[in-house]
Amino acid sequence: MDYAKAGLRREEFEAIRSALKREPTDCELLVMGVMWSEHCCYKSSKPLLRLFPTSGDSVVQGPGENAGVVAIGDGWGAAFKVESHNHPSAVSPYQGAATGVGGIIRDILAMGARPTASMDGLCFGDAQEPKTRRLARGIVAGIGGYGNAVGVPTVGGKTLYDKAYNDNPLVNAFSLGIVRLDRMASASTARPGQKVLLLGAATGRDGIAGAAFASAELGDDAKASRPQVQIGDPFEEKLLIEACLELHEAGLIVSMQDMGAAGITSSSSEIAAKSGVAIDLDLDAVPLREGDMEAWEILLSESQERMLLIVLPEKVDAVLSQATRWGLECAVIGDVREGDEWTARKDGTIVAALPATLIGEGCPELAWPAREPDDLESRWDFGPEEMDLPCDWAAETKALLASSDLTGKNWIHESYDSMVRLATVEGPGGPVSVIRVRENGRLLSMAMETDPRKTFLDPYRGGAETVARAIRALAVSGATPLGLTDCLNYPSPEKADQFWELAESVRGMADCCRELACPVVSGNVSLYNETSRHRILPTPLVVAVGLIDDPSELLRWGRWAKGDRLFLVGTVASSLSGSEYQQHRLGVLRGRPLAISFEMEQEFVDKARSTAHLQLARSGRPIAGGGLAVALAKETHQSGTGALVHMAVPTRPDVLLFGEGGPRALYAVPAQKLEAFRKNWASFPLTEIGIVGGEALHIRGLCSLTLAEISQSLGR
Amino acid sequence: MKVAVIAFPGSNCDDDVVQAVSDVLGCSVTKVWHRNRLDTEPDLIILPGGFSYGDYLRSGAMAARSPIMDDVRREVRRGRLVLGICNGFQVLTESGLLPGALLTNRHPGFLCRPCTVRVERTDSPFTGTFREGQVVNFPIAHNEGRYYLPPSDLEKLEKDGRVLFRYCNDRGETGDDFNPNGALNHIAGILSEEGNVLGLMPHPERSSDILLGCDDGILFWKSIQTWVERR
Amino acid sequence: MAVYRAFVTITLKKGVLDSQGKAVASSLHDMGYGKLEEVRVGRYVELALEAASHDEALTMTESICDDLLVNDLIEERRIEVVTGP
Amino acid sequence: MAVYRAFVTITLKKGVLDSQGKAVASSLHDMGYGKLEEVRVGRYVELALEAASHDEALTMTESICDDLLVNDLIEERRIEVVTGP
Ligand SMILES: Nc1ncnc2c1ncn2[C@@H]1O[C@H](COP(=O)(O)OP(=O)(O)O)[C@@H](O)[C@H]1O
Ligand SMILES: [Mg+2]
Repeated sequence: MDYAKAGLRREEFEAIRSALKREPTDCELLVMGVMWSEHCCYKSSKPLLRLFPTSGDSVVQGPGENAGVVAIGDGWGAAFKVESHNHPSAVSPYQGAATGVGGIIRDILAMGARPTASMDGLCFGDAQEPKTRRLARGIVAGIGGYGNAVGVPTVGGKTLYDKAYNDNPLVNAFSLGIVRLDRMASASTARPGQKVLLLGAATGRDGIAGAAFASAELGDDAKASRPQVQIGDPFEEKLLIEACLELHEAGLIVSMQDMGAAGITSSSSEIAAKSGVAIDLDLDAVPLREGDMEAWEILLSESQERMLLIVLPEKVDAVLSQATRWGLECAVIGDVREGDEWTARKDGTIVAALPATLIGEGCPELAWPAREPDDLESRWDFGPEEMDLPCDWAAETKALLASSDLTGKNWIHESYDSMVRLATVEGPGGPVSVIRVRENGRLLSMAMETDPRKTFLDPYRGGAETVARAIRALAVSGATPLGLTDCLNYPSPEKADQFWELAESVRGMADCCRELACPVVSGNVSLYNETSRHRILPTPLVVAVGLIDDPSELLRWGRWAKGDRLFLVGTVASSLSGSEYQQHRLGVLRGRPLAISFEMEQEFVDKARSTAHLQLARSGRPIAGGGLAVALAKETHQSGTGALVHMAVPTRPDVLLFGEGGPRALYAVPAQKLEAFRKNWASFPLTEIGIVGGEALHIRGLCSLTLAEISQSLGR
Repeated sequence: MKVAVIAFPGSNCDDDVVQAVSDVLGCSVTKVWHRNRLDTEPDLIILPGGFSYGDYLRSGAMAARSPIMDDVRREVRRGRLVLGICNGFQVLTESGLLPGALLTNRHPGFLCRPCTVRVERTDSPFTGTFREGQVVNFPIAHNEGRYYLPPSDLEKLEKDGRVLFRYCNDRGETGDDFNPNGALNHIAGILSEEGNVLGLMPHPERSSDILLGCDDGILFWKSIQTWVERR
Repeated sequence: MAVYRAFVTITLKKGVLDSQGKAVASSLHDMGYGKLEEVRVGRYVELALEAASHDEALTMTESICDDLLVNDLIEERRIEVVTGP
Repeated sequence: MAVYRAFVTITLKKGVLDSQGKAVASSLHDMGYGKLEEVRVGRYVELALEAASHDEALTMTESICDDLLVNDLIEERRIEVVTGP
């Protein structure tokens, strides 16, 4: 077989040949082709991922396992990760999104954690396109269809629309689970003499070589990618979750591994490599859905709802009988031996024999050339004076509120079960999602953010701003950041300017993570999100997870009460570059986003946290998309009361109302806390901007919006 | 008081119900796997929400045919209380323990949100501590919640006063705008003829802890406890 | 004993509002299918079963429908049985 | 213009996991139907549409399937068209 047919480059093929000191078999070539695809081995992004800080006081498990783990107190940990399912969702929206949810849940499960909360990050094409509506409906239905049935609440997410995603919608699935730190599962605990078991669904032909497929640009005729779609069965997954947790709790398994991309091959070779052992697989023992499958098909099948277990020989019977109790198939499919080889046998003959470390870690890294885009300076060429001031501020604000990125997401999150498991303290629709950890009485605050427009305009600043946004949101809610997971969604890295954007934005993210002490503990990379017509904007998405020790230290939002004073903390003059307002009003993407000041960010984080902990405010909301105006409108709407806003306008009113960027928040402070609140924020930019009360949001000199008008614009 | 929660494969509110009931009432709540039999003598049996058997074919259909439902029938005949929440309600109609059927929502698609319902009577085992006409918030989360019964049977159900909860707005008014799924007569929960079986689409267990937003469900659990202890 | 194949089509009874059918119809209208008058959505089940005769296969299918596949209160069925796997 | 009725049966392609069928089969087995060999669950859609001819009705149904009803990646369809409402 030709190595190129297996998806390998010449130098990769040579690397395999020289490691083996012989010609690889066809089966081995196919296996290596998938395992050395971008999706599985990160060959283009590995050098960049090294920029991320990955350790910190709370980090128990950094990148390298199925999910990262941070300590959350009293011997408990939170395992979390975000993963992309972009390409499958583009081809088959329902199934692609559903299996994305299923896959990330199994990653959490593989850490021995009970999956407790999910979130989804969605980027759709132009909202006016019928194709976008169809894709969006299918994707949302798939996420709900799977997540609801497995009983893991979807507690929040992020959705944005931009024509850049017309051909490549993005589906990033995040999940978090709770684990006792002394009971964490790991891929590095297998020892010679133990057995390899396969638990869950029978293996079929679905999704074969899906990983390779996720690493290539989508062909213009997506239907041609037919056989690579995976089908999910949330019912089976629910049983699998319960069975695995029970087996793990009972001490019946040594190690477990989810089967995602490249199925049996990746899960077993990963365990072999990480544990420093050899694994022999007997493919004849694998329960099949179709009898006539070839060895490589069995090895690479991405049939869903399967887990690989490593079990002590004397515990095998107990595991098999537990599996039967749950109605799940389970079979012994191999042995753990001394050595470092990974072998697969079928019909008595060896079809593949490769060094385990070669499979997972041997792929030569690719160093794509990076070059600053020629048009970078012209991207920055924008001044607010290019925009006329609106003559009707009320109409302008209402139109912005009604724009698809900011509102109208109820149809999405109401189709998700956000409350199952009785842990959801703050569900979808707020700046952060908050769950209660019943095991130790604390709260976890989670913020998902992405800002592709600013990242496109200035990748470094945009990357940093994305991370900062998530951390600011945590801080305003009262949480201390513990760690962060990221999904890097980009077009092809093989074009120098696109690789530069990737590299610069990762640098911005990494710097921000380091400066604000929020280490990266897990993540995922999805490249080649482009077709001949469109390429996506550089879209790094992050979820930051923070801890609130006591529920009384949570500061909520949308809780204004009459007489509260309103404060804007942070600068009054942020920027319209890459803002929702600019997009909405001019439909252009130009200008240079604000530079980030890490000292100021850190000061903001500290002061926001003490505001929450000392209960100095009644309501607090970070200012993000849509700027101050949108923050005011959302607070008005949720609080069910208006306000009189009167402030000096030292800059253009549109910059004041709609500008974005930098550490900023809107607080409502009750009279008896005014002094303490001011003292807390001394030395930080602080502006008193109004007082709560009345039936309208009245911004003196500019506009007045009734509660009804606001609700209507927000589409609820 | 002894409570048993039956878990079918695919149930996913079983742990929630166990947690809410034991937190609120401090009583012993046991989870019973569907393959085991119901041999203790619980005062209350709960069929929890979720997606039993994946909700494949028709929601609740396969769970309704599992052997443990014979035990549930036996306990119903003996006058024990049985509560089916959401998917549990669907199991009860499918098994014939309650009349009617729960059809795909008027606007097809899963719907999860806070929801106000009106307590129609307070002389049932499940509602003794409410005020008549009281409006409570029990969240909903379902795709098949549209209660249906042929017209003549529906009339009889109403005449017998077996509608216990009705969807309404926060002032207690009923109307199509406040009916999330198109249920006939805005029905959210009904009683069996003997009054000891309740099927309820909304989730009182999701409304049993103020930290999670609402605790109207506490009154519901207390009603049951009071009734059981009085007997 | 021979193998038979039974095809069961299950639809909502007339008089029971078919919300899925209505939703599909309205989607199709939005997509420009103006000449569509009605859509009804149902279920289709295919069974392979062993029986001594065509009649036995039919009886068995009827009873499977009664016992599980069909809810008589709201649904009606149509059964077709053919010989062969 | 006349009214036609189209009956569409949609099933999963061979080789695609039929989780519904699996669950139904195992329930039926538990209920004592031992002679059941296979169950496959699909969807059934009935359309009433206006068309100039039988052929046009068929073409329209095909295109409705392509556009909305059927996911070609995993499903296959069978269409039957008859005259009359
Ligand atoms: N963008 C990223 N940032 C940090 N860690 C990453 C990133 N992408 C991947 N990783 C880490 O690399 C490892 C392999 O990732 P992946 O192949 O997605 O894992 P899995 O096979 O468990 O799905 C994981 O530990 C993951 O957390
Ligand atoms: Mg994994």
